[in-house]
Amino acid sequence: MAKHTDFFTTLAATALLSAGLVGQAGAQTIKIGVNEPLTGPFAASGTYVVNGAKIAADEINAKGGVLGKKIELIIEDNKSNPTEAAAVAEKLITADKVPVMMGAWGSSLTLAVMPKLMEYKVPMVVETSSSGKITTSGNPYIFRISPPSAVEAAAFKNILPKMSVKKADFLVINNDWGRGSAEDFGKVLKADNVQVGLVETMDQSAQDMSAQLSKIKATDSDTIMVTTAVEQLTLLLKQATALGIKKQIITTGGSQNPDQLIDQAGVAANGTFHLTTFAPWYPDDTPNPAATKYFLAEWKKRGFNFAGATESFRGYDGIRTIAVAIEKAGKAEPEAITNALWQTELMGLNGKIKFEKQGPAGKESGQSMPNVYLIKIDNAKVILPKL
Amino acid sequence: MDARSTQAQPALSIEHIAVHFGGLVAISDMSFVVNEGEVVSLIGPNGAGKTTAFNVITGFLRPTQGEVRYRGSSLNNLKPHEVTSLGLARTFQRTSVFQSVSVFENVMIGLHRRGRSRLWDTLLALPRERESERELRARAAEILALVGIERRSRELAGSLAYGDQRLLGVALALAADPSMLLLDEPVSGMNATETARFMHLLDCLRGLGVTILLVEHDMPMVMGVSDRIVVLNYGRIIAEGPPAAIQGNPEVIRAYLGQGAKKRARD
Amino acid sequence: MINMLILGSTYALLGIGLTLIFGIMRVVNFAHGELYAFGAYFVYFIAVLLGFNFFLSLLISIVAGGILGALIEVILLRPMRGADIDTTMLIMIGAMIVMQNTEQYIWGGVAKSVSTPFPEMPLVIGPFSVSWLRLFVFFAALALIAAAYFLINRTKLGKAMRATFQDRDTASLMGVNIQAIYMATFAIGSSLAAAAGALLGPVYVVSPQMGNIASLKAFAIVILGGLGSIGGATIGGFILAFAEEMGAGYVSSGYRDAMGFLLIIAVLLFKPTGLFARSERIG
Amino acid sequence: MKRFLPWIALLALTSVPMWLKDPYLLNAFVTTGIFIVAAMSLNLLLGYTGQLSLGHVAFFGIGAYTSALVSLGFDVELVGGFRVIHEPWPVWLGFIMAILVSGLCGYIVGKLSFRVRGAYFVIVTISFAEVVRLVALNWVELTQGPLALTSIPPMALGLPGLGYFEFFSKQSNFYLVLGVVALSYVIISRLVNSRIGRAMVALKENESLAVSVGIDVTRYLVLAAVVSAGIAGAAGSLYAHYLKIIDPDVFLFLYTVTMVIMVISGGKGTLAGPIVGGLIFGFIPVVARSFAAPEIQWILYGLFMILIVFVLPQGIVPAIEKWFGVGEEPGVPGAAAAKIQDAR
Repeated sequence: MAKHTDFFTTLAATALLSAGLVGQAGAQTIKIGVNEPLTGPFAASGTYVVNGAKIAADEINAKGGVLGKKIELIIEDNKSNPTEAAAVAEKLITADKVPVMMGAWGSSLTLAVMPKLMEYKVPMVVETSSSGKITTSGNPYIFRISPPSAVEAAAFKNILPKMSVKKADFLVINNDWGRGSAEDFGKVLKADNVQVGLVETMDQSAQDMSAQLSKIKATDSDTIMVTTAVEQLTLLLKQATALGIKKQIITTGGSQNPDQLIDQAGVAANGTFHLTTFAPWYPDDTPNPAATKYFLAEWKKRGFNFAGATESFRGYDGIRTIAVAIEKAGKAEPEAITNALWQTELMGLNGKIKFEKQGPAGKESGQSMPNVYLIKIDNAKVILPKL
Repeated sequence: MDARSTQAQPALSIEHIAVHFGGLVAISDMSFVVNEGEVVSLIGPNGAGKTTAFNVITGFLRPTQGEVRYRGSSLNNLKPHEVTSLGLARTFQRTSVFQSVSVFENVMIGLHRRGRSRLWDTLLALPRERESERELRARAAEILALVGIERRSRELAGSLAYGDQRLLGVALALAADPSMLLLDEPVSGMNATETARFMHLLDCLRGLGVTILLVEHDMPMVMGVSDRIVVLNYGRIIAEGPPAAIQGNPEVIRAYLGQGAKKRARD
Repeated sequence: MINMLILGSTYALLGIGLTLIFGIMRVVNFAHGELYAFGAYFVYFIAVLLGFNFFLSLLISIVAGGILGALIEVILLRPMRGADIDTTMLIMIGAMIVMQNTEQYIWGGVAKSVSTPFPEMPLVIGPFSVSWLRLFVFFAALALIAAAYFLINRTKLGKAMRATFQDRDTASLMGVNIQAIYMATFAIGSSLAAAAGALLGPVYVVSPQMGNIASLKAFAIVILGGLGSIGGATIGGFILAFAEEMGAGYVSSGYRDAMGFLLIIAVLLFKPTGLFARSERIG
Repeated sequence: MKRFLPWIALLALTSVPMWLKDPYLLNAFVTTGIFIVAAMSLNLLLGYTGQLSLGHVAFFGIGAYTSALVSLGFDVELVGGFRVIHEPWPVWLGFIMAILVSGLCGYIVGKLSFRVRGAYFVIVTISFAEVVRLVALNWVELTQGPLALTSIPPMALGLPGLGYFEFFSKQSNFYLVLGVVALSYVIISRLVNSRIGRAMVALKENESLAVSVGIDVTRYLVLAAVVSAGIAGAAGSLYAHYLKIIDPDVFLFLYTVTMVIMVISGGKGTLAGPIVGGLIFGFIPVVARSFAAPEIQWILYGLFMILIVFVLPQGIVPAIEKWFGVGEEPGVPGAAAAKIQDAR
């Protein structure tokens, strides 16, 4: 597990002896803070990301590390809770003295960390969060490698004409991600003269979506656009089948995890389309086949289930991005790394990682534009439909 | 407290009260009067409706029909605390004190209505708050002295001897500054000495002009203190009159036959 | 509509367990949802990991739920007998936190799914279609509800339980072993929750978070039916399912889960003892 | 001696930022302090009137949202096309509004829900909190729903002639929170040591008897609910302006549980209880984080909760008082030993 600050040191600190004792002596390693949900509702995803990050760290260290030093991940659990996410950032920056961080999975978690970045001027690579606000609120320490829904929707614009969609209903998870997707994809659809029907939401913890699905079943639309995490998606596909829904289902968001769907939803997953940013089923078709193969082999070697790869690759890419930036900066200091991130360029598992400026002038955040793929599940197999 | 004035002026009047619980008739058409300064006892076998009558008078129960009036004003739609504000205070059969609070604090709670401080006085600690508290403390000490448990004032009410708890219950009722007291089996469970002490207290209260309505099973005591007795059986009044008349009333004797053994049990 | 009945039957199972525990023991059982999750995980464990027969696994997890319930009662609740309702409630909240995170520690946060011997294609009758598994769940839940009724109304244990519910002191005087009754009550309540979990686990997925929402729903059901009323809990389960479906269908799916709570507030304001409670004094 | 204890404690806490330079621990002090304020408000209801509200986080969250929205401004269309546009106000006004709006909600909830008691009351309050959470989640136009309210300005005080002071640094926030804790302490202590407090204790102990000495039960319950909700709203406002982002997660049930365990472990119905319990349960996660895996941290938290209730059902403060033989000051009885049956 994560390397934790020595128990007695912190105990001493909490016993209010002196803060001076907490400082870590000697910089034998370069620390990278990882702020992820390891308990609570997002625990599964957070754990996947952390596992991916560990693969990256081990790979980098095996090749000699960065700037001649090994990198060390300081992994902390933000308990799927914004207050904790902010506290964790505070701890990573001030107690562990990390010069750069990766986090914090969910958008509200990331948003809670952002004021801390401003306060301490420490950069953070955002690996999963999709809220538009993250890169548009004028925080120059944010570098995002995951696509916000607007980017995904823009990529979908090119695919859309090749599919037969006349009218679509939306069924999205009731959080920033789902609502953001419904909005951005809605715009794209309308621009292409596709009618948008119902926009239904489902609670994050909901297990039974039959009511929403029944409502959608009764409309004259031909397509359902779905945005949610894989667990809920599994249930949703099963329930849609049980209700006898024959409409075309397209999911967005890139963490649908088709393998888990095939495994758990069975025949219900057949014929569904998924927009994803990483296609591990066809390593040769990914932008960086060598890295993809290495990552997948390592993932398998560590005994993780293949299905987790579609979430965890973000952690892998995030840490690799940070490592490249540190190398470029020449020193493990926040300011140098922030500047270096702007120059960082590497081939990630889902395309080129290069940060473009977004948000108010003078304090722009970085946003990388990954590839987006459309895949289809056919007879329990993932295929890249040639459209 | 009121001086003892005109003898036969009615203080409390119960007019054709009936109480039904679903199909069960607890009280059917009950009427009687308690005059100012009088000590009246309400007796009857278990289940006769005595405590129900108490609950109706003090606003804990709404009567199905009929009216209760105190000094001319109807009590029918009043909440219990509003009834208390009119000067009627009661004690309870079983738990009659605030157990985990000190004896002194018990009486301070009882003095609630006499406090003059408002919310703002309290929050801003204005002089009126301190003045009011000082007055209440003095009054609490007086009341404890009156019922004779002033030496116990720092103890927890729950740790008092049973008899003292009953006395504290009366002190609590007195703290509400009543012109009329309703006592629900005040001496049940007391030994002879305690009962004697209690009867003395009742005499004192009567001397202060407090009207008293008593529910009690202890016949010698009832006969000793009452001016008049009202006898209930199966929810209706079967006899009414001075102690001597009640003692010889054949219907009363019949009602009590066979009930002797169970007399002490609660109803 | 069919879906509503199916949902309602499992809600009723959850509710009956909780209401039994509250009615007889006066314990507000916040760990109820965790017993539900336990049932689901147990089925996953023996049916998927150990490869037992699906139906046998269901039975075993119901029994296991009962045993776990009995243990909780003996370890956590028995020493606190006589404590007020807040105290035991806090203990159960503590137990809830411990159980939920133990599940996550053992099984990880990734949701598990349980495969069943039922065909995946639904049964189609005219315009309606329903999955075989859900149909099975519905009848199994009904059978369990019937069993609970039989237990409470027709057996000696049930009689003692009812006596304890009416008046603990009197029951104790009549020779009812209160300790044993409490343990049995908690065990039965727990096994009903575990049964609901075991039945729904294969329908949905099994995850450490599944208990949270189940606890809240169980409370809603019990309040609707009146605390301590078994018949009430049964009907309450169906009412909640109905309200949710209606709420999602006609108001807005975002407010689906609010329906149950609004219903609770409304019921308590207009009929504080619940819709079907025997007249029980509050206080 | 006992009279000076609060002052000594206040002095000791005032000195903390002078020697504690670790921002992480200071941050833990600030967030813990905010929850202590909320726990103190809960104690007024739970400890003094004996009503357990498990929906207390609703008032905390309403305070947070009110304060954030007042200082950020909003533009919503209500039913019937009626449009409400609100320009941003100074932050301290947001703080005041948070107290007022939460207090008002406390009044409404109190008026409606004090018809029921005990377990029923608990569940009504939980339901209320859930409904408020779902409204915050779904009324996207006002609250931005799950998209969260961001860029909430830090707390600021404008003093005429003296200029504008922003509570940005951790030190200043520490003193701000400490100030609110002290103020809440004074308000609650004056309240419970007065005739109002005695009325509350009376109705907790024995409602029928309280009524019979002329105490208007509903009035005092509602009063307690209003004050309690107002203080919880103040805590929520502090939270919003310190964290600078809020989303419907401020209504997490876990936050209520945190408040309740702070009160119970410290000693319900004692003034110092929520503070002592708050410091302990505020710092358990901090200590646990240093040596335990994430799930284990939670398991320890839960076990510690059970343990405290087992070993010290009355709470820490009453236990210490008993140990040192210090009596409670009049009017502040320790947690009730036994629940007393209704006299009817």
